Amino acid sequence: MDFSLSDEQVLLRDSAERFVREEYKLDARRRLVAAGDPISAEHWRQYAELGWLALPIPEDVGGLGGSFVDLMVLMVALGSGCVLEPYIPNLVLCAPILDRSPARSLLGAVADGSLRLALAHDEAGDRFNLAGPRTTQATAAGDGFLLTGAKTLVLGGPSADRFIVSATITGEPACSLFLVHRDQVEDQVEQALSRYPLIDGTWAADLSLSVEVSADALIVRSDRATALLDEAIDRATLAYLAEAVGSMETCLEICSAYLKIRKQFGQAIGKFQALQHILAEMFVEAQEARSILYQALSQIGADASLRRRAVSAAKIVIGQASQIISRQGVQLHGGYGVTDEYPISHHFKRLMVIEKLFGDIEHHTTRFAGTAPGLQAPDSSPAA
Amino acid sequence: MDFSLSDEQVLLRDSAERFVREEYKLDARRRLVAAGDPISAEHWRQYAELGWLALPIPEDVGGLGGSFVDLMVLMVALGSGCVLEPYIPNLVLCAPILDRSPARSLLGAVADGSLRLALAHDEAGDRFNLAGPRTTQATAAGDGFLLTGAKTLVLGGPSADRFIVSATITGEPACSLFLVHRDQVEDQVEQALSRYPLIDGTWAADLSLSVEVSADALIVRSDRATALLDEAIDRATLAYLAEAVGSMETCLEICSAYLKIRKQFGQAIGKFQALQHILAEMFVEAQEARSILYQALSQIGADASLRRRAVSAAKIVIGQASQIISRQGVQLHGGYGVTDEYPISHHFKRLMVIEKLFGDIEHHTTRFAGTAPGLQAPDSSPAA
Amino acid sequence: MQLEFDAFHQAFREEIRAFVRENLPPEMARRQKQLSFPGNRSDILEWMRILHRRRWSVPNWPVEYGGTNWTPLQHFIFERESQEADAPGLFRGGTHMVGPVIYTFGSEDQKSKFLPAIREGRFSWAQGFSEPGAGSDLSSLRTTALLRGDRYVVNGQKIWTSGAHLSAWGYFLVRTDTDVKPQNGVSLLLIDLATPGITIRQIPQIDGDAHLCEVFLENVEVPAENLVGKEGAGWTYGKFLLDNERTFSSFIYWNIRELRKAKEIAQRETMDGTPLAQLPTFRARLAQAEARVLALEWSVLRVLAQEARPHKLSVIASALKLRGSELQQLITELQVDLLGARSLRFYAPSETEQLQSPDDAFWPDYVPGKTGIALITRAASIYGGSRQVQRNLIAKHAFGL
Amino acid sequence: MQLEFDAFHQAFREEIRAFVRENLPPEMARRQKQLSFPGNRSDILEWMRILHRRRWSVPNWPVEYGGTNWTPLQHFIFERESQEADAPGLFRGGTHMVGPVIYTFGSEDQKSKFLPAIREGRFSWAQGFSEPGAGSDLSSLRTTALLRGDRYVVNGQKIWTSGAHLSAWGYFLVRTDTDVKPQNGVSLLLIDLATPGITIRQIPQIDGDAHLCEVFLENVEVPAENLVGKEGAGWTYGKFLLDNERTFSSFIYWNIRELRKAKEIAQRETMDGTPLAQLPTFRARLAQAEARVLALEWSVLRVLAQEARPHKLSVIASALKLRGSELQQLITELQVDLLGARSLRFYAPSETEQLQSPDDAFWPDYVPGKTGIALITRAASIYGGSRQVQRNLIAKHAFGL
Repeated sequence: MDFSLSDEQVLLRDSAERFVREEYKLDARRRLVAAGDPISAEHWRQYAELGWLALPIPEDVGGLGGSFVDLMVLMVALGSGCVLEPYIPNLVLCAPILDRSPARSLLGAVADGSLRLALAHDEAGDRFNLAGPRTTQATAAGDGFLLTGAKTLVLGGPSADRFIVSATITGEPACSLFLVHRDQVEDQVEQALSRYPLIDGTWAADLSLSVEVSADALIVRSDRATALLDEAIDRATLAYLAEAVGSMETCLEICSAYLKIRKQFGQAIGKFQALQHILAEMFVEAQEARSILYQALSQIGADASLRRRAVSAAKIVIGQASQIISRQGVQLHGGYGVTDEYPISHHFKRLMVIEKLFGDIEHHTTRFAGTAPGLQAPDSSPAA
Repeated sequence: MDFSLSDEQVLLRDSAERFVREEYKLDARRRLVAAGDPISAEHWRQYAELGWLALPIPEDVGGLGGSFVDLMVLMVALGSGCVLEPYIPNLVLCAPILDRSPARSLLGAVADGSLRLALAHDEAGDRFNLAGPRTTQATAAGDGFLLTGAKTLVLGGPSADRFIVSATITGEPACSLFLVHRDQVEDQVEQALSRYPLIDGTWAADLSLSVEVSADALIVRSDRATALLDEAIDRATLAYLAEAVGSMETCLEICSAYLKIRKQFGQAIGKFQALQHILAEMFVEAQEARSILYQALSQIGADASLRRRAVSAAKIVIGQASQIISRQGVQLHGGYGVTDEYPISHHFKRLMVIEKLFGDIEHHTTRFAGTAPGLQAPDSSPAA
Repeated sequence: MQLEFDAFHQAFREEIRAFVRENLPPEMARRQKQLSFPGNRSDILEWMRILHRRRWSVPNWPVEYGGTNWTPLQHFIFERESQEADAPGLFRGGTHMVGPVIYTFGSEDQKSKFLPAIREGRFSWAQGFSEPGAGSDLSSLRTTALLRGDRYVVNGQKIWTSGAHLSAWGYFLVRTDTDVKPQNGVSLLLIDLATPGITIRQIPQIDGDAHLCEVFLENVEVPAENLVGKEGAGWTYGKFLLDNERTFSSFIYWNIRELRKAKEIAQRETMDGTPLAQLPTFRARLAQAEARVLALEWSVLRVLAQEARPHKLSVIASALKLRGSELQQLITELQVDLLGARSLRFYAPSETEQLQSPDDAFWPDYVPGKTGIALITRAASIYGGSRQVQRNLIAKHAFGL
Repeated sequence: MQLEFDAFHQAFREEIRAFVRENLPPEMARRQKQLSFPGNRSDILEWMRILHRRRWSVPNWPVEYGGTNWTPLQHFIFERESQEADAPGLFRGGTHMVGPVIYTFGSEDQKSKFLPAIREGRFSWAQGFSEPGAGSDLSSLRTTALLRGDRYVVNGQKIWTSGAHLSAWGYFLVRTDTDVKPQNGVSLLLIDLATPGITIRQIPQIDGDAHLCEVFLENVEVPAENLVGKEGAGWTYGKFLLDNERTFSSFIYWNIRELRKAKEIAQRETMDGTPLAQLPTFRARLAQAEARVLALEWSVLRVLAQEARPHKLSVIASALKLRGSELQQLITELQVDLLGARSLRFYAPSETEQLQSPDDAFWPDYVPGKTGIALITRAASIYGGSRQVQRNLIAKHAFGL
């Protein structure tokens, strides 16, 4: 086993850390959020220039063919800045689906930053059960389909040019995936796209669909769509968890620095043993978070059941670590912790978003238990 | 509302505190446990002399007709000494059942200490579901019944003269209660009574039953037995919880004193803020424990559903407080905490026993949820 | 022992219920339910006016100043029933903080000038105690007020002054004598916030709101008659004011109400068609929260009924604050967890207040407001003596450590 | 990055599995499973003899002294597979504590006298470090050893000397020079526990066992050749010895094995006929424990694979100790909770070891032993640097606080 980074990975990490230093100082981040723009075009251009948009895309369609470990290195570094760009919705959630579809030639445009994607999959009543049947319908219409339904929490939706929409073709047991132009969506219904910020300053949208699309909009048929979605969502989940690890490690630095600077009762508050012990516990949590991330990375290419188990374990451990670190991080800051003017509150909200996206601790505990050896239905083997 | 004790209750408390001071110093308690005797006859005699055995028994059969609050006052005080005598199994679990049976005239002998009782109710597979059907059978035999089955965790069983045995009369939907002489049990099967200590030094027994009893051994028929048992067990549970409150408050005193005496790195360890904060949290837990005890006391005479709800709430809060106080209490003592030679380990085990008897936190959480407003099956009223 | 409300208090409870039922405007209750914290100032002022008509707007005051002479349990019942019905609450800065100081220590002029205004809900008060660099350590106050003729000239900076931007007046702890020990030399001044030299900056918060303020005071001239009581006794008045209600910091009424809302969400939100209230894990969390809230309620009752205790009342107050703030956080986290990913949408405070549809497929009326409250509730274990400070106090005063 | 075991290590795992399968006596495994901690001394010595035949009894030693030259991951695999199969483990006092000190710093005589005995599992060693009044504070050692001719005369008292009553020899930290700074003047002595003047008292424990001992030394004469290395360097050797295995305090193998047992109980115990493993609340607790154990396992692997880290290894060791002991407690609490009221019966250690029936209606074989382990595991966050000491160390060495 070897946990060291390759030279290329070190360069990648350094470039991302430099980006965060230069573009994501607290004031800059606050200005970006206040601007109310669902994406910074300038930043997206930099993502493209730095090769990050090409990173996970196959070489034959204009990408760099990076590994998932490469992606993790990037996400940990970007997590330290709580970046706002919809990198994961585009590159981890959508790109791999496109890659295994007739539309994969579009990936070149994704890699150069000229095309942005979003996955429109969540529906009302899902509560994390993203593998359930879709109420959005695809009915035959002319040579193509009429898509009707409503989608919510479309991450990166407000800045997407095209949507990958999941919908059930009449008579089929599972959903299929359709590639739909944003214009098509917006042209056909008033306020078809309703956008809103999330608490961390990133953006999502609800889609109200009543769209006629041509036959070639169908990019993944129901026989493959659910497994493909499942994999894409697991990989996106893990990428977010890598961000969370970067964010948490940064929280430790922020808090440690604050404890040394802030004075009360005539001394640096870092002299108080009770606060030292809180920081020490946060350290343990952060260490365990990175460890379980590696564990999940080791299984991300494995069979679906092993992959699901590994990602759920990471979601549990990192979710619990996030809660402890972000809550105690605010507590260590006293009143300043609940202002927007100190970075800890930004990490707090980013970590809360990651904790809940694609299944919370509760959801993944249930999923993990379902695959844990020794928690299956009873057998007749002797125990203890 | 008024939480003050009457003059009589103050006397009762003082007498119990004196008993604990005189009879339950740590060394004395350790000697009692080491002696391996399921009861101290001398102590039981004192219980009788002090009027404690008469306390909850009605006046017309030789008791003092004390209230449940009186009982609570006694139990809190005895809890501070982790007393070993089977007071609750006799006086709170069994006496009230006898009181509502044709055998209530025996209560005089209970009150004067000459007769001891134990409830033989638990069976294999119960896991706290004490209202479930009994596998112990009562079949007609001659003028009476033949009782066959096996009972476990009969509290105070090794020192009991008679057992109240629950058993299902053939063809009846619920269990009935039989009063059985110890001799009858022991005469009919080899090793019918298997006795063992619990971790806190109190005693229990398993019974292997194959006993013929006369018709008048049937003291409570199935139409009343389950409700009567349910009430007796709730009241016994609450009496144990009162003991737990006394024990926890004593833990605070023990720990506070230890933190002042024990020195490390050149100063009393009570100077360390981290340890101060642990003790402060224990204080909060102990306060909440006593509060929920009062809450349950206010409902102990109420309808079954209110009573059950109140007792379960107390079991949850006091159970969680017990865990925190006993675990942190040991932690504050360092290595000495896990020896038998410091009182904290005795409280630790007593609190653990109380936490698990008659349903653990998990069990009572389920029971409490079943009665909580707003957790019932969905209705159509508008929410939030 | 008497462990139940007597007939008098039971009748009183019915009286309060009937009053609230008949007088609380439904729209006001709806807004308050959505906001959780008394966010809408005009609702609070209006509700105080309604209460004032019944002479209940300052129930904690002596009868001579328009109060009620209620027993502690009557206050308990009034607060509990009001919050149960989603009434907006009182402007406690006036009714529970500065008001009692004024009628206890203030001059007759101050009484006649300020008490009616508080009683009738004419405006709200801001509290100028904390300063930057002195969060939990009030003895290091640096804002000065130097007497120049018949006016104090005030210079300095206050922070965490909640609602200063919407308040007409503030009560400020200031240093009037810099030559004595830090805890002496502090006085309590009433300051008209419209006085020249005062600048108020709203601090942007984690929840997107900005009601916590910084107040900058630059050569602010305050008439000497606005000094409360004696110069140098401000520390005493400040403690009197903060100590005035030992049980408030338990947030018991708030916790009861927010737990009810959590259960309502659990009935509305489903997983695979089953209400979350029926899922064992959420049921267990809700039930355990309820048991703990019940314990806290009885802890409050013990204080109100003046149970004889071996510990100082301040120690009990610290314990109530610790558990109360812990439960505030636990319950709002539970609300957010019940909402799942829906909790992630940001709602500005102004959006939260708007009427939402109970039937919206994605964003029904119980969604907006919850996450913002959960975020700002992180402060519950910080303000008014942080969790760490409360633990220090218990260790010191309960155990002599 | 290479996040999987390579072919070499996978093959090694098979080799270990096969060896254990073929050589571990079933009765020994059964006893060990019931005991959880290596309680049966003759089983450990016998197992060491079995391992010695394969040259695996001191795998961590250099080949020249009978060790193996394994990679860190091979050690990991060896430990994990051995515990997975309920093998009794090694006498670590000899193999991992004093052994490495002797072959690194000891004389040739000491090496030839002691190393073979350790390697062949001839007896166990006791550790005489802690003293009453110096729990987490080793610098205040007061046991003295004064050189008189060719013998040290030792006087003092040690505490928490696990298994002293069953051990033939002990390694003791003693003060050989009282005139220098406390951390100097300390030496490491090997002492035959049969020497006159030694009294051993077993301390009765919370679990009914008594393997923790007090050792009283009164004019105990120890040959000067039993001094390890140099006089006054005992502190260095002591730290060397305790630092020898950074990952051991995670108890990772133990945690994995005990969690497996918890799951087995959850399959056997039922509620209303349903195995507890199928109840959502227990499932969730078991699953979350498993996820955390998995994280800890990877934390250990990161150390073994020598990942470059910004922090000192001692800081990582503290973190492993904290989480490892927390999980020991969490998992044993879970076992006890699964057993319900059955956990309350007291089993003396001697009863625990006896064969129990798997089919006993009340007391099947998985009951005895569990509660005793849960009780004594409260010490996991105390010995070897308490939870509080570990947190102090992290604050200091990771953050400079």
